[in-house]
Amino acid sequence: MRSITLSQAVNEAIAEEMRRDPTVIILGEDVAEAGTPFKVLSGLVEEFGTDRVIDTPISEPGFTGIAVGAAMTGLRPIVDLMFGDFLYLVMDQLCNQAAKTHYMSGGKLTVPMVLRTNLGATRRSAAQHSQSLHALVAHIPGLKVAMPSSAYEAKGLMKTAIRDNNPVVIFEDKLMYQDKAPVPEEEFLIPFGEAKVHQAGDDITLIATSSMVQVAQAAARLLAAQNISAEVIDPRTIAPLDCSTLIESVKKTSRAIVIDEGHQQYGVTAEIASVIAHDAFYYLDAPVHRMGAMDVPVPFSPVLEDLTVPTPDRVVEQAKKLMRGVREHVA
Amino acid sequence: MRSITLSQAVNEAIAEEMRRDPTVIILGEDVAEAGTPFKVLSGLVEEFGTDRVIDTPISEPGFTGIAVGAAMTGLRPIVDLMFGDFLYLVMDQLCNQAAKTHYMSGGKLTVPMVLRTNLGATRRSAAQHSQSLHALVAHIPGLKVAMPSSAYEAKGLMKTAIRDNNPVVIFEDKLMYQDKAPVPEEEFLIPFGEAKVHQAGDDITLIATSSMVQVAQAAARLLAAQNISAEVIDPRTIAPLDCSTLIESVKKTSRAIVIDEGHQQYGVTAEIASVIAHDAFYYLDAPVHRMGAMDVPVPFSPVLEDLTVPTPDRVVEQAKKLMRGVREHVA
Amino acid sequence: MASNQREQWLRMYEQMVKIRQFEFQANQLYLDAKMPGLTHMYSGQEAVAVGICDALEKTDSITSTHRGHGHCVAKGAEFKAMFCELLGKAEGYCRGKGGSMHIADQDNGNLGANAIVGGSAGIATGAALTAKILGTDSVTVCFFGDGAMGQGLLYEVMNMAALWHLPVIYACENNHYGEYTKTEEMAAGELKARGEAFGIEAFEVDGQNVLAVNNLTQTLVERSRKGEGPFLMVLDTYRYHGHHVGDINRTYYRSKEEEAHWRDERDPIDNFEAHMIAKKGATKKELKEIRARVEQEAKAAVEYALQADYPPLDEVDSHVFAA
Amino acid sequence: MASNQREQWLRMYEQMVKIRQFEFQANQLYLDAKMPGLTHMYSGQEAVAVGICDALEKTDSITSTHRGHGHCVAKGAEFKAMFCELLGKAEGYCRGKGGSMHIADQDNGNLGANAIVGGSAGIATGAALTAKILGTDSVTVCFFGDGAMGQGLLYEVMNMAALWHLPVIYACENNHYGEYTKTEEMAAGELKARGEAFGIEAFEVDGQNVLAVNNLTQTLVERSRKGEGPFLMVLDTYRYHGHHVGDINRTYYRSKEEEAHWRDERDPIDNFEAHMIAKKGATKKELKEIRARVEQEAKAAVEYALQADYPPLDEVDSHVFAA
Ligand SMILES: Cc1ncc(C[n+]2csc(CCOP(=O)(O)OP(=O)(O)O)c2C)c(N)n1
Ligand SMILES: Cc1ncc(C[n+]2csc(CCOP(=O)(O)OP(=O)(O)O)c2C)c(N)n1
Ligand SMILES: [Mg+2]
Ligand SMILES: [Mg+2]
Repeated sequence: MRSITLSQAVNEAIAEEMRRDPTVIILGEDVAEAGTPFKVLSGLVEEFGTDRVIDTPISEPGFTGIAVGAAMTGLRPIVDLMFGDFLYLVMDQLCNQAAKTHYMSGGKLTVPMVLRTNLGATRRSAAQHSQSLHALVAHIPGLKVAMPSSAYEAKGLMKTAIRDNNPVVIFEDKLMYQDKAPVPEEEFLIPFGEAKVHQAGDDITLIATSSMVQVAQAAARLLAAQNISAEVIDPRTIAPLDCSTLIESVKKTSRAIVIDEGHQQYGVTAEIASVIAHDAFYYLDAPVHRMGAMDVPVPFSPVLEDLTVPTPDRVVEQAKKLMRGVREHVA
Repeated sequence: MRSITLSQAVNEAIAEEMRRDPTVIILGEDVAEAGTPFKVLSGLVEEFGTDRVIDTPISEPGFTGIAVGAAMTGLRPIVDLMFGDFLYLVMDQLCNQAAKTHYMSGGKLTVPMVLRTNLGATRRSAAQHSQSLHALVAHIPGLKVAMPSSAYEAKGLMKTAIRDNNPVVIFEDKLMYQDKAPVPEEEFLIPFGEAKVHQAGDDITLIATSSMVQVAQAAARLLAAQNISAEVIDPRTIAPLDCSTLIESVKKTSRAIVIDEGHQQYGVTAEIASVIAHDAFYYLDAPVHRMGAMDVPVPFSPVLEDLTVPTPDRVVEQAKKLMRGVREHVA
Repeated sequence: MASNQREQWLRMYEQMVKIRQFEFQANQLYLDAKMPGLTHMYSGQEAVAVGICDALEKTDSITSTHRGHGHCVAKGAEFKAMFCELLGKAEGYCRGKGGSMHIADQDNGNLGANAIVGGSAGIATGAALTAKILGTDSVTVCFFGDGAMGQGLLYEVMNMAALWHLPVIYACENNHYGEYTKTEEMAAGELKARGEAFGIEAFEVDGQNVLAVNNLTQTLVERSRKGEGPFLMVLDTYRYHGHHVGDINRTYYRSKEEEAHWRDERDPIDNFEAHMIAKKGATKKELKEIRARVEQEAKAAVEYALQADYPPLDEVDSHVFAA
Repeated sequence: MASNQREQWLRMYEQMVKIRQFEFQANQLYLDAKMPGLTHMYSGQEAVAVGICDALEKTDSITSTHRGHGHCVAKGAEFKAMFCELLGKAEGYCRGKGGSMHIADQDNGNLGANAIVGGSAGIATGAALTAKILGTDSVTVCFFGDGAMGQGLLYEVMNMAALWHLPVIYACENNHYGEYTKTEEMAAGELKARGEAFGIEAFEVDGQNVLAVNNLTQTLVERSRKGEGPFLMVLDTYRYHGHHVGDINRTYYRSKEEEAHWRDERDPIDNFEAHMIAKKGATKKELKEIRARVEQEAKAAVEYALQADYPPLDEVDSHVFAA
C-alpha cells in the first residue's frame, strides 16, 4: 500500500468529500492560496475555487458563527482553526450554539459542521501556540471529538466527520503532519466510537490518544524488550468514547496507563481512567495510572518544554512500577 | 451566630475587601445601580461610587480583557459574569491571557483578579443559562477555582479570592442566593485547597461540590435512617484540590460517590474519582461512583430538566448499591 | 386604495395585534405562576418585527433574540405551538426543550431565538452565505438589540458580510435599554456608524411606524437579492414591559413619564389604526373584529397548551445528536 | 538646530538602528538553526515603534504583538536579556519561559508581546483604566496589526475606552498584510472609520516617517494625559521579511517589485538619515559610528546569549501561581 503524510491524508479526505458533495466548503484564515500555514490544504482552492475555499479575516468567533448558520441552512462547512489554542475564542459559537442547536430545537435544526484544528507541544511555540485542548470540547454534550493518530486515521476520521450531521471537532497533531503511513487508495471511512487496538498484549494496557499513540507504541517496544507485553489502544474518538474496548482490554491485562497530551488536571486521562477504574474495578491489579501533560502553561525554553509531555521512557518507568504492583511504588 | 443569605455573604465579603483595599474594583453588566440581576451587589455603588463599581456594555470578552490589564498594573478587579454560561465568551482572555501571564513572564507580571459567576440548573432557564462549567476552567493551569456551598463558604472564599495574587474563578449556585446560613460577624477567610468535612461518617464518603453539597447532606440524612453512616466532604476549591482529605476519608470508608452539577463526561467527577481510585486503590471495597449532570444540553421543559441533576434519592440508591458491594449491581 | 395594499395593511395590523395579544397572555401566565421561568416581552416593538417580516418570503430566514416572540409570530408561527413551547410541552415548536429563549420555527424560516446576546449574528450571516453559495435568492434578517452592539462578534461578521456581499440585513432594535442600562451608557459614537465603518450601508428608521419599516425593508430586501447587501437598519423603538416579566419596579432606571410617552404617543398599533382609518384602509369595526378574533384565538391556544402533555421523560436524552 | 532636538533625533535614529540590527541577528540565528521555533521580524516598521515610544515616559505602558521585538527595544529593553529570551535562556526577560512571542519588560512598561492576534487590546485598555482609577497620568499604547482589526475584542474595548475616556492610544500598524493575505481582502470599509464609529478620534500617518509618527504621538499623549483620549492611529508601514522567518517564497502573495519599492524608496532609517544630514542634525560619520557601535553591541549580546545557561529544570513548574 502506498504511504502518504498525515497532511496529504487530510487534504485527500477533504478533496474527496468536496468532490462528492457540493455543499462542503472550507472557511478559515489563509486556507485558499496559502493552503494554510501548515500547507495542509494546498491545491484545494485551485480545484474548488474561492467560492468553496474561503479566506476569512482573522475573526475566529465570527467565521465559526458563520459556519454554524451555514450548517443550519444546507452547507457542510469545514472550519479551519489555525491553532488549537484559538479554541478559547470560538467556545461560545461552538458550545452554546453549534452543540446545542439540535437539542434546543427538539431535533429540528441540525449543524453538520467540522472544526479542524490541532494540538501538541514541543514545537518551541510557547504557551499560546502549544496547547492540547480537546478535553474542553469533549466535556460538552452535542459535540463529537476525533483525534487521529496517523495518516490513516486522519483520512478516515475526516471523511466520517464531514458526513456526520453534527458538529465534530477534529484535532490533528501538528508535529505529525509530515509523518507517513500506509493509506489505501480506495475509499474508506472510520466509524466514530470505535477504538483501535494498535497492538495486542497481555500484561498492561496503554491507552493513548493522538500524538501519544506513537509514545505508547515506542514504550510498548521498550517493554517488550523487558518481557512485558503491552496492549496499545487508541480511542480515535474521545466523544463518543468506545468504553467497552478499553474495559475488555483492562479486564484481560489488569493494569492500565492512560496517556494524553492535554493537561492532566481535569483532562482526558481523568475520564478514561475513572471509567476503567469503575467498570474494570474487580479486575485491576494496580491503580490505573494517568499521564497527561504537566499542569503548567507550555514553557518556551526547549529544556523545560520537553519535560512537560509524556515520553516513552517515562511510560516504561510507570509501567514497570505497576507491574511490580508494590503499593509504595504506586502512589 | 447571625444567619445571612449567600447573596448577603458575597456582598459583605466584597464590601469589606473594597473598604480594606482601594484597588479593588468591580466590572460587569448592571453591577452598579441595578446591583446585578440577582441583586447580589446592591448597595455597593452607593458606598464606593461608579469609579469603583463600573457598569459595562454587554462585552464579556472586552471587560474581562480590561480586567486582566488592570490587574497587571495595580488594580484588583472583580469581574462579574452574569451567567456561568457566558464563560465560553471569555475563555481566551481568561485562559490564554490571565492564566498564563505570570508563567510566561517568568514570574514578573501578576494578574490578581477574581471572576465571579454562577452555575446550576433547574431554574427553567434552558440550555444557555443553566450550565455548570467549572470543569473547563479547572483544566487550565494558572487558574484557581472556588465553589462555595453555603453563605459561610461564599464569604470566606470570596475574601480569599480577592486577596489572592492570581486569577480566581468563583462559582456561586444561583439557586442558593436566598439560602441562609450562620456567618460570623468577625472577619474570617477560608484558605484555598482545604476541603471541609461537613459531616463525619464511616461507611461511605460523599464528595460533593457547590450545589451538590446540600444534595449529599440530604442523602446522608436518608442513609443515616437506614443505618448507613456517610461522610460528606466539600472540596471548596477544585483547583487547588485538597486530595489528601478526600483520600484519607476514603481510606477510612472504602467507598465513595462524587457528586457534581457539571456534565459528567470529562467533568469534575472524573478528576476526583480518578484521584481517589488511584491513591486509595488498595483501600476501596467498591468502585468509586460518579454522579454528574446528564450529558445533555439542559432542557427547558421542567419535567425533563429535573432529570438531569443528581438528587438525594438517586445518591441514596447508588450508595446502597455500593454498600452491597455486589459486582453486578455496580456496573 | 388598491385592494392588495388594503390586504397588506390588514395583514400587518393583524400580525401586530397577534404579537401584543400573545405577550399579554404570556405575561398573564407568568403572573398566574403557570409559566416556568422568566420571559421577555416584545410589546411595544411590534412594528419592527411585522414591518420587516412582511417584506420577507417564507423562504427567507430570520434569526431572533431572547425577546423573540414577536419575530416568531411575525414570521408566521402558530399560537398553539408557541404557547406549548413556552410551557415546556411536547407539542411546542421545540418539543418543549427550547422554551421562550430558544423557540425556532424552521418551516417558516425562523432559525431560532437566542439567549446569548448577539449570539445569532454569526448564524444569520452564515445563512446568507448559504444563500450566496447555493445560489438561492433568499435573504436573512438578523434581529438584535442595541445592547448586542456591545458584542464584538457582530463586527466580525458584519465585516465578512460586507467583504463577501452577503444578502443579510442587520436589524438593530434600539429600544434604548439593555436590561437596566441606557444605550448611551453602553455605546459610544453612533450606532449607524458602526455598520458604515465596516463598509455597510446603514439606515435609521422609526421603528414604531410599521409602514416606514416595511417600505425600507422592501427596498433593502430587493437590493439584497440583487447582491447589493449587506445592510444595517437601526430601528427606534421601545419595550413597554420591564426587561423581563419579573422586572416590575423599574423607576430607578427609567421614568413612568417616559413609558407613558411611548405608550400614549407612539404606540405602533394605535397609530397604524388611526392611519388606516384616516386613509380609509379599514373601518373601526373591522379592526375591532380582528382584535376580538385574535384574542379568542390566543385564549384558546393558552387553554390548549395548559392541557397539553409534557414530553415523555425518555426524550431527555434524545436529540443530543442528529442521526 | 536646538541641541535637545538633535539629541532626540540621534536617540530615535539609534533606536531604529538597534531594532534593525536586532532583527538581523535574530534572523541569522534562525538561519543558523540556533533559534528554537520561529519568529516574526519587525524590520521595515522601525519608525512606528520608535516614533511612538520616544513620545512616552518610562512609566507609560505599551502592549505588543507577535511581531514585538521592535516595540520591546523601542521601550528601552536591553539586547542581552532579549536575545537570552529568544534562545530560552534563564537570563532572558521572562527566564526563557516566554520566548519571542511573549517577551515582556515590566520595568520599562512593556506589558508583553502577545501571540493571540488582538489579544492585548483588553490588557492595554485595562492598563489605561488603572491609570484613570489610581489617578496616575500614565498613558498606554496598544500596538496591533491591520489583521487584528478582524478581532471583535478590539471594538468591545475601544467602545469602553471611549465611554470612559481612558488614556489609551490604539496604534494600528498597517503593513498591508496579515500573514499571506492583503488587508483589502480582510477588512471592508476604512480602518480609520472603525475607531470613529466608536466615538474615537482617529488619525492616519505615514509610519515610515519617524518624525511624523513622533509628532502626532506627542500631541496625542499630551491630550491623553488631559483626559481627552482615547485615540486611534493608523500607521502606514511595511514588513520587509516574510510573515515569519520561515516565510521565504512569498511571491504568490506579494511581488518582489512591491518589496523593493518599500525598501528602496520608503526605508524609515535611510530616509531619516538623509533628512538629518540635510537638516544638519548629524554627520554621515556620526551616524556610521552609531551603526557600527550598535552592531558590535548586538553581536556581543548574541554571543553572550548563546553561551548563557538554560533555566534550571525545576523551574518548569514554578511561576504557575504567584505567591
Ligand atoms: C452574552 C450575554 N451577555 C449578557 C446576557 C444577559 N442579558 C440578557 S438580555 C440583556 C440585554 C440585552 O439588551 P438588548 O440587546 O438591547 O436587547 P433588549 O433586551 O433591549 O431587547 C442582557 C445583558 C446575555 N443573555 N448574553
Ligand atoms: C487569534 C489569532 N488568530 C490567528 C493567529 C495566527 N496569526 C499570527 S500572526 C497573524 C497575522 C496578523 O496580522 P497583523 O495583525 O496584520 O500583524 P502582522 O503580522 O502583519 O504584523 C495570524 C493570522 C493568531 N496568532 N491569533
Ligand atoms: Mg435594548
Ligand atoms: Mg499586518
